[in-house]
Amino acid sequence: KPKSSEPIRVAAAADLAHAFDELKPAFSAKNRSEVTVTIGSSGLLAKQIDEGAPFDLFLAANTSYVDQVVKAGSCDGATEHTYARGRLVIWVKGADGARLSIGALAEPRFKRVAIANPEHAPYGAAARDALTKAGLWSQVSERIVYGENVQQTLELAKTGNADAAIVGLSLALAQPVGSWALVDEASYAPIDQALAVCTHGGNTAGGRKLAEFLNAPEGRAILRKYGFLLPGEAVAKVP
Amino acid sequence: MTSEAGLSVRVTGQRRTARSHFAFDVALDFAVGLNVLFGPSGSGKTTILSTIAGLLRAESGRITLAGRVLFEHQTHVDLPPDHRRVALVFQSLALFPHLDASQNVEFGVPRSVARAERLERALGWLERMRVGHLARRFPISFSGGEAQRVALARALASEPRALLLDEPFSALDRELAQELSAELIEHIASAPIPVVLVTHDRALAHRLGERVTLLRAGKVERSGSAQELLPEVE
Amino acid sequence: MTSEAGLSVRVTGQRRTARSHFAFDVALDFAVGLNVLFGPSGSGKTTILSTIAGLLRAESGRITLAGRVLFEHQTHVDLPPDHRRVALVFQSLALFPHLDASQNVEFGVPRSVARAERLERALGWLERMRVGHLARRFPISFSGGEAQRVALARALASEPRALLLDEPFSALDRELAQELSAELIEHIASAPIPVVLVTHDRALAHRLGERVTLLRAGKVERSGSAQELLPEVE
Amino acid sequence: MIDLEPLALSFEVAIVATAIASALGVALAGVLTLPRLIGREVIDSAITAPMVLPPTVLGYYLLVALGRESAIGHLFEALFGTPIVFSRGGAVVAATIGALPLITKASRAALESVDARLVDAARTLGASSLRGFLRVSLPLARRGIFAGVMLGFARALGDFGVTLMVAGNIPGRTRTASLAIYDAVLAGRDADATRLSLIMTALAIAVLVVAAHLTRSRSDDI
Amino acid sequence: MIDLEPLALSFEVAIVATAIASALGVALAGVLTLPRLIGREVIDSAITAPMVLPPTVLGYYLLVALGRESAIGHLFEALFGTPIVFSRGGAVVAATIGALPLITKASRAALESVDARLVDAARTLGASSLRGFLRVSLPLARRGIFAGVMLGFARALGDFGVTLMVAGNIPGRTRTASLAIYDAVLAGRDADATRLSLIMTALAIAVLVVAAHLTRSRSDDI
Ligand SMILES: Nc1ncnc2c1ncn2[C@@H]1O[C@H](COP(=O)(O)OP(=O)(O)OP(=O)(O)O)[C@@H](O)[C@H]1O
Ligand SMILES: Nc1ncnc2c1ncn2[C@@H]1O[C@H](COP(=O)(O)OP(=O)(O)OP(=O)(O)O)[C@@H](O)[C@H]1O
Ligand SMILES: [Mg+2]
Ligand SMILES: [Mg+2]
Repeated sequence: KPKSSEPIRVAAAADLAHAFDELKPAFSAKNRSEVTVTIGSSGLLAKQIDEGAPFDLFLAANTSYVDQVVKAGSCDGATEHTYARGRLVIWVKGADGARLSIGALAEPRFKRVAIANPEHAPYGAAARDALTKAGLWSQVSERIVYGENVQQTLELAKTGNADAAIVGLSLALAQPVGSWALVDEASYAPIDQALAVCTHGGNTAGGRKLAEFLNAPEGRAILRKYGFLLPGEAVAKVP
Repeated sequence: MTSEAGLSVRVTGQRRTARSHFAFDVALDFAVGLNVLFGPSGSGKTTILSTIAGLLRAESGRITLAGRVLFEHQTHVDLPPDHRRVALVFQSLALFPHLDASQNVEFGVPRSVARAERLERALGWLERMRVGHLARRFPISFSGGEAQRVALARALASEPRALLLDEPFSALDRELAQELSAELIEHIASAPIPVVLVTHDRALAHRLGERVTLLRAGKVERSGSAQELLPEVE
Repeated sequence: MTSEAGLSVRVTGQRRTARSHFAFDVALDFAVGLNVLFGPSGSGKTTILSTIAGLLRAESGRITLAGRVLFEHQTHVDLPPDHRRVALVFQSLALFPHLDASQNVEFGVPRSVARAERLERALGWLERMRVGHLARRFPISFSGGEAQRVALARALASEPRALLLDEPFSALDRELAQELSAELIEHIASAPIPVVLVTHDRALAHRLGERVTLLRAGKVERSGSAQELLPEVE
Repeated sequence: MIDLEPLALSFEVAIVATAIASALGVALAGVLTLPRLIGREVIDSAITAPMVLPPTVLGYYLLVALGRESAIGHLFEALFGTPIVFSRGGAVVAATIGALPLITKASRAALESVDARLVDAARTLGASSLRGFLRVSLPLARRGIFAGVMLGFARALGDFGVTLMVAGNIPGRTRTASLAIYDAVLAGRDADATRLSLIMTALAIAVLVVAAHLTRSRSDDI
Repeated sequence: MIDLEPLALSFEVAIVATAIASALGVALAGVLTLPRLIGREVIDSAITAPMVLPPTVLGYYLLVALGRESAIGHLFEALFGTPIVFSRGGAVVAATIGALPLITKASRAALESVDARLVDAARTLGASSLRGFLRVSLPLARRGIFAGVMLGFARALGDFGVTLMVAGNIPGRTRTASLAIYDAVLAGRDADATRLSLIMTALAIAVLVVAAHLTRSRSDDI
């Protein structure tokens, strides 16, 4: 029973933090409903949704966590779809990042390379894939330090304690400092991010509306601006 | 030979730590009025008072007070201290450091007494022990003799059915000791209960003790009048 | 009239809490040997001993021991207790509960004594105080008189230049008190230091005190021999 | 402008949780000093044990235990009509669990250090063992208990992981200052995070200092 | 098969951290009981204050303070040739910071509860104030101190957020059990997480119980 007074509660993956700064007001301007966002690790959010967390919309950083909550009956399988595809970058604190390739990470000047934990962070798994594909994994793995999510991973490099970080483009774009280079998209499995409308929140209808908004031109434009690839679009140039 | 209202103590027991052991085995009859318990250091005086008060458990025997059984090994009767109505002035005094003198004494006043009256009574007892002026002060600032008197007031205020005093005047000068023992005797006259007084002071024993028991190494050595038992007083 | 080796105390001071106030102003000269400090409960005996030991700070005046200045208000001299070499047997004894009797006494033995010898000495002092058998036991299991004797042993073991005893025999029977005071006198003979003994026991004062000082309300009332000052002993 | 709502919520939750944990912790500590208790150290350690788990994981287990599909969760929802998880109640539970071992262990140590003779004296004066506990042991153990309570309060105020899982990080409802600071970091609003951290720390110090002075002036009298 | 390396590392780090935090905390507590100290409560509260921050955020500030671009980090790297962050040393620092306030506050309360007359007695027997502290105050405060140390140990063992930031999560090097459990939960290896959590909890309880019995049997003698 959706109440119009209830805000639309969104659980969103960490790489969406910055995009939502813009998505929220854009959506609210059109729909006169309030949106509140809880940013977190998709894995933890999925577990909470399974336990009845009152979210109307779940935007994960991959597809499997959404599969999980749908299977558990906490979200509506009919609404599940990919809303964006994340892109991997190598980020360094200095200004010389634009020309970096993944191969460069083998150089000894990269004493510490930060990636998100590949065990559970989608960008981490992609980073490992890319390093493996480049034949560097065994060489570099000694120098890897794991962050729990992309944001923390970036923090390690931003504070100068890691010499490079492999993170999402969305994050790199939001940094006032540093420079980055895209990682070849053929070198890792696509980071498809799925969403689903969930049932334990008080405003399922609002969740649906927001999901639609993300798929509409205005929403897509914002996601694109923050570095995501969109379903049905070819690999585009980086803005 | 104990009167109906007296305190009869027939117990054995021991105190032990990993490194020591002390056994006692006594038969004592304390009649209403003053009874002096006399004995060298370490003979078990404090131990026996604690056993009567229920702070130490005897191993066998029986303790009765005015016909009421406080402890009986055979029938597994062992009243907790708060049900015995036996007040004990500790050798170490054991004043409550977080309560002022009047609160210390009030702690002893029976809960059956109306709240408003409790403080009255506490102050009354402090006055009788010549420490009325300490009412609002905390024990840390009491002199040795002052503390002793507050402890006495607290015990008396609890309206006990038996009163056990472990060297209650040891830190008092002679005049004061005499005044207070007079107060004590007056109190016993009005509320006839057995009072057991542990003391090393022969003069005091003579003055107070019609009945003296001599303890040695956890056993009763003799009992009788002060004249009989402690003749060699100066 | 103080001898070179004596303890001279000319101080004023006060103790106060939010709710009380006690002022003292005394001029005392304790010669080598036994000095008795006598006075009613609350007259300031403990206070003065604490001031001499450096546990309380006087407000004005001067304390010297064997010519050495322990405290002087004018020159801002105020030696900390551990530099005064004044041993104090507390009325409350203050035995260390976490140390056994021998360790308690050993604590007092000067650090200059070789480690191996310290225990020897401690045991020796316990023997002299008739509590050698308590050596390995902890204070919680001592009787009142036993604790008092361990505290005495501890003070004596510290080889003080002055010894302050606050009712050290109050929990002892007469025989024991006599034995121990004899030990004490023997000790003073071998190590000539001033000893200040606070007591309420007139008989003891008579036996021990060539020099008695009578304190009242924080002031010296009189001083002289026991015969002069305390004639009315039984 | 900085959003002060999470701060207010944090203090609200921490105060309630500290109150609950204090009552519970002191009672538990009292039980742990009972003379004939069996398994004393095991019980005590079991109360401390949750501290060794990563808070988010502890929170996850709690979420499952208190969740809407658990027995406790069902009971609670039946009684109060609203689930305990993802609510302020959940945040209070989380903070309480963080504070409890600190208060319990500190209180137990303080209670055990109280001179047994004073409790004995109370008993001979007619006090039941409960009265002896309340009127003698407790006030004499107050320093240690108070130290535990202050630690518990700080811990409750700072709880992150357990709150995150059990209460969720729901803006306006369960977003405590701790979560808001973390959020700011995640969103790259580093200045906000630092500002909120500083305010939080300063406020906590102020509260702790005032509390210490309030409790101390009482005992200075003595 | 479960990987026991993180467990061993956790205990190693926690033991070292507890030792450091105990020495530091007891010393700090001693300073906090000095009679003429100015700003006593402010210092005490400042030591407690880090508890109110979310651990990852506290860890972030520490990472900045100790990091390779900080003065401390430079100094450390110059001295030891290796940065302190992302090392076991970093994990020890993280765990120490978690344990410190617990030990300090519990110790201070216990030290303040020691009967001042006993310290006075020690002084008149020729003990310096330091010797009085070490030989009289400390042993008499042992229950409270020990409670603080045990809390500190549990806290050190369970540290997650600060360790994560300062030590990184490097398998075989700085991946403590706490991190490993968290990883397992997030990776959906719930059975692994539960197993490791149970082992961790059981071991912690065992250590706490044994430690309690060891310290208690000493004082039972008395
Ligand atoms: N907890 C205990 N464990 C072992 N022995 C103890 C314990 N308490 C006391 N004792 C011993 O029991 C004996 C009797 O002690 P008690 O305190 O009853 O003596 P007392 O007659 O009161 O002596 P005093 O006149 O010196 O106070 C003493 O030898 C004492 O050492
Ligand atoms: N800390 C304190 N603050 C205020 N007054 C105090 C303090 N300590 C003691 N007094 C008061 O100072 C006076 C002297 O105390 P002191 O302990 O020196 O007496 P005393 O001569 O040793 O007595 P007693 O023979 O009873 O031990 C007493 O009236 C006491 O109440
Ligand atoms: Mg006795
Ligand atoms: Mg005195």
